[in-house]
Amino acid sequence: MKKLINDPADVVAESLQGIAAAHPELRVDHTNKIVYRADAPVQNKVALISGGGSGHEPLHGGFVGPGMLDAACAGEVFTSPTPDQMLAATQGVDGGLGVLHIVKNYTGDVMNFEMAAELAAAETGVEVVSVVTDDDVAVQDSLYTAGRRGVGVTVLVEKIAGAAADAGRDLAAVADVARKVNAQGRSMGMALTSCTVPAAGRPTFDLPDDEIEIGIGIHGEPGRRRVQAMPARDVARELVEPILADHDFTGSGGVLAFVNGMGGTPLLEQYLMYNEVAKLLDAAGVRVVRSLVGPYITSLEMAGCSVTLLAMDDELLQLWDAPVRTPGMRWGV
Amino acid sequence: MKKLINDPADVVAESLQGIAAAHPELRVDHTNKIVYRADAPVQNKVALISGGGSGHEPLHGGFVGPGMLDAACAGEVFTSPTPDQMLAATQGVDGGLGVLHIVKNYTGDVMNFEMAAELAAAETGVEVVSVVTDDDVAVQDSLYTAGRRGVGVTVLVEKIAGAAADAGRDLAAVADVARKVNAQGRSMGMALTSCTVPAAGRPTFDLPDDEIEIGIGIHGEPGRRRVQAMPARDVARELVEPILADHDFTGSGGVLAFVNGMGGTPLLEQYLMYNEVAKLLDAAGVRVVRSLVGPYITSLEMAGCSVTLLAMDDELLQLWDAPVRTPGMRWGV
Amino acid sequence: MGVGAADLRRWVGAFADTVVANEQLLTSLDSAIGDADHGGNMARGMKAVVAKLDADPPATPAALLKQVGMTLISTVGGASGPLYGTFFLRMAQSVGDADELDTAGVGAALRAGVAGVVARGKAEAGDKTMYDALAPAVDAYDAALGGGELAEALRAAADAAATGRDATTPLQARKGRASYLGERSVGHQDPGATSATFLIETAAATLPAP
Amino acid sequence: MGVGAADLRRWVGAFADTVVANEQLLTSLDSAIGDADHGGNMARGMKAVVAKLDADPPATPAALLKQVGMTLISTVGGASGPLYGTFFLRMAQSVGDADELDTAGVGAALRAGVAGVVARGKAEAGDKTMYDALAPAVDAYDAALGGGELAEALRAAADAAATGRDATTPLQARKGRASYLGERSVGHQDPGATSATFLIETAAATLPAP
Ligand SMILES: Nc1ncnc2c1ncn2[C@@H]1O[C@H](COP(=O)(O)OP(=O)(O)O)[C@@H](O)[C@H]1O
Ligand SMILES: Nc1ncnc2c1ncn2[C@@H]1O[C@H](COP(=O)(O)OP(=O)(O)O)[C@@H](O)[C@H]1O
Ligand SMILES: [Mg+2]
Ligand SMILES: [Mg+2]
Ligand SMILES: [Mg+2]
Ligand SMILES: [Mg+2]
Repeated sequence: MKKLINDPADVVAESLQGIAAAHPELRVDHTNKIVYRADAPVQNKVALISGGGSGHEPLHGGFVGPGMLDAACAGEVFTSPTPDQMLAATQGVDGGLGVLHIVKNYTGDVMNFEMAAELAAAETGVEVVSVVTDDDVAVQDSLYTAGRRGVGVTVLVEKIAGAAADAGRDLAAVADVARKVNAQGRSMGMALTSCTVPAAGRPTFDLPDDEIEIGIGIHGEPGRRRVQAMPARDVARELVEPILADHDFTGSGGVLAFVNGMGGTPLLEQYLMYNEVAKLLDAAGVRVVRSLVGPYITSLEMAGCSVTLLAMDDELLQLWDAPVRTPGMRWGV
Repeated sequence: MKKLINDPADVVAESLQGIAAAHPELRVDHTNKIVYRADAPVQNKVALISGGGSGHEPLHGGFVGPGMLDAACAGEVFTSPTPDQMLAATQGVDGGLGVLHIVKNYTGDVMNFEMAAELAAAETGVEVVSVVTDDDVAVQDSLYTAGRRGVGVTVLVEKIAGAAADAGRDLAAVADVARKVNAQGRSMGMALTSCTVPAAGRPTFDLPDDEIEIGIGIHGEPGRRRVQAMPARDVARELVEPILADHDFTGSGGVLAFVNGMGGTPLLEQYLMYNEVAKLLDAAGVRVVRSLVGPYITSLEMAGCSVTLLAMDDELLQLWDAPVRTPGMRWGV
Repeated sequence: MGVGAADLRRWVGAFADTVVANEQLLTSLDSAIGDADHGGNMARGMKAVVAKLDADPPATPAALLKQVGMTLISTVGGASGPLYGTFFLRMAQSVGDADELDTAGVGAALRAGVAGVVARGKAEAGDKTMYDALAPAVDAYDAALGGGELAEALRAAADAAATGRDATTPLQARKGRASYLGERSVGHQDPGATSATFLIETAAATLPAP
Repeated sequence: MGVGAADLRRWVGAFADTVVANEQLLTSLDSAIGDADHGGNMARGMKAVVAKLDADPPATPAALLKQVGMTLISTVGGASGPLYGTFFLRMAQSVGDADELDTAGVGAALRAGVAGVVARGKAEAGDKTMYDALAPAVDAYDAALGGGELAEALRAAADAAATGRDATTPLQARKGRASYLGERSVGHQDPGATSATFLIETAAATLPAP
């Protein structure tokens, strides 16, 4: 394992020190590993927090700022943060109108955020509503499983719900739009290579030089299927078809098409993939009204990509286009 | 070699198709492989073009837009574009006040841009001034060599000269500020892994699991020295010390500190590196007034990073902070 | 002579040592069907637990078990943090203000702990989780209790946990991260069932008066 | 019987074939001390040249050489595009409107081409570039010219190019991308000197009347 780190145990703490040093517009609580916007708590605005294991950067710390998150809790690499962190963040961002917890659907994240919400209810007066993202069509959904993973749509939920909060909506309404984005969004990912968790010291899985994993998540977990390497146009089909089979995206509002790099794939290839995805959507009668291409929710240095589609309407378009000012996503300000 | 591509020969063309599909605010000339801002030529503004081999994305195509480049020419992977492309771009962006060519100092880039400028002078009425960036302290500079490579500072030149053009300065003045940025900027890079040129099909160099390359450029070329892998704090020293030895950055204007990911290194590690760099600068009495962390000038999927310092003053600060609206760098609009 | 705070401290210490010694094993099991962090998670948590107990040694079983649970919840994260944390918190509730636990009391506390795991994680038998080691362990404990001996009951529990752990290998996961793998989760031993077996095995090795 | 457009066409075709057949070799030489694209660059350019010449066959030596030079300039990029492009453009200028070149004419054209490479690239002997193959080649050509035979002169030129190419191996590069490597460029054969040797070798094989 070769990485730009010192001791594997210090990776998250030292990276947060770098964020603090590079971003005067953010404030970092190093004890609790929380990235706040510097002016938190913002009064009279619903506050949004998220958090999860580290290694997905810019998600979530890079999405803290006006128009998006008020704070993000950083766990160890690929390990959900703890309830203490989430509780501290909840108290630190509440501006009187309550706090939305944006939780990716992983057992650990869900349980830790649940405990944080219980503690918030028991120990503070802060109103908390949680929204769980579960957009990964690679995973079979059933009452008897852990359900689908939260992946790419989380980025879109954070942006759009952040805009709704900025627009003055109340906590229930902000949660509603977050749930709507999750309900109308679907994702599917693939990997060319594994990533290496610093503390583990070697790749999570071994992938021969002529094979790829289809249906991966964002934690270096193996995918649903291992198949022969294939051209980008076939990879695009492997990702887009299950998404289109799972949800109708031909509505008149069109879609936001999001091609996400997993961390180790060059932007050159991400745009090439976007080209393939756009062609498939066109052929399927899906109209693209907004697009996003880049490494927004990553899995350390994993090579690969994911595709997320979100069915849009006027409300979502307006919230998507609203100003946002974070290290990882910025426009309009 | 596993990549998200179809035929290696089509990588650049297909990636440009993706850029065109994803960015309505850009216009792509697919024949000449040129990315233009959609409203080019902008009248009564000095125009800026750059270009170079592909594989460094977002540089240069991702830096086309208001406040930065008017157009970018894409060569094959790691291969300078041709004079035809540069001439077409020059004519396509000229708004009557002439065109600045921003050229990274590589024999190929310099010769091709030179020929383009000769053609522009011979065949068109467009006034062209070229500025060559050569900020890489890893390379010995001498009259009898090809001189230093242009690396990280190119990003800063494009941003700052773009702002100067937006502010209404004339061609000579825009070229002056571009040269000033280059003169006051220094960079140094390192690699943990090689990249793989798609047409070559295998890594440009082999690096054992316990060795790293110090003093690399952005084309997968081997570095000046191969050394044992070392902690991030020592890597930071290897990069910062030669920069500080080469130029005085202790001036009262402070510096812009730029930690750049080479393409395959997670953002988590880039911020960790930034933390190490910031500590070294602090210890050396160098004051950081602006910072930039992220993959801005990459080398395909190479893991590694580079550090660029730019000595700032009020003029450069103001131009740096001016609005910019490109896919790869955006603020203020 | 029942089980007091010092005995529980010995147990927790032994569990911490075992987890730390087996960090690589747990992580590599988690690499196969998860995200390669279970060893790190448990080692980080149990080191913190030991440090906390050393810094501020609780006097009663309940205080000690609560301290362990709280520390795990606030230092582990992931799925195992809340699950193991809840396990110890529910044990703490179960023992009340007793200074010593008799064999039945230990059994009740373990059963309460396992109920906490279920309350938190909703796992059922055969889901391929730590529950598949823990549930047979408490059943075997209770079944062996007729004999009256703590050592015997814990030995039966540890054996049952190990058997339950081994039985996770052919299962297809329905809970936790391994469930994302669908059929590909078959053929791998569950990491949480493995650490849970260490938990019961170290109890068997340390709780009976030495 | 001098060298006409058809002979030059044969030369360019043979050079294209050799470059395409040796694309991997040129790229792997460029991997060691450059950026792994010299094979791709030359193959792309020479394929475009052949396609162009086939689509629109020039009638005169000058037209043909100019066509080759222009196509290389507009399709290769990198360092080799302008350098090889200029080489052929300067050859075209040198031959003027002659329909056939005699042995001296060929020599003058080659020398003009090499002068173009120097004008564009400023390389000097020993810089470890294509110039280190080309310069000895034209010198050897002129020296052999006393004999009067084109075949003989070109054979001498090709041998000198190969010797010059081989002599680049121990050199430390002072021009082009390899110069960034400093001492680490020592011990590797220059890719451009290698392709330039193909250029002269294919001339020797094709230009003398068959
Ligand atoms: N719902 C659940 N109920 C009981 N145990 C579970 C549940 N989900 C996961 N686990 C256990 O947690 C273990 C994984 O823990 P760990 O790797 O530390 O957390 P994470 O899955 O968040 O990375 C699994 O091997 C499994 O035994
Ligand atoms: N200034 C120069 N003069 C002559 N030849 C040069 C010069 N610079 C580079 N070359 C030649 O170009 C070759 C590399 O060509 P190529 O790989 O196609 O371009 P690039 O270096 O831009 O990637 C080198 O091996 C060398 O022979
Ligand atoms: Mg985890
Ligand atoms: Mg090149
Ligand atoms: Mg895990
Ligand atoms: Mg090259």
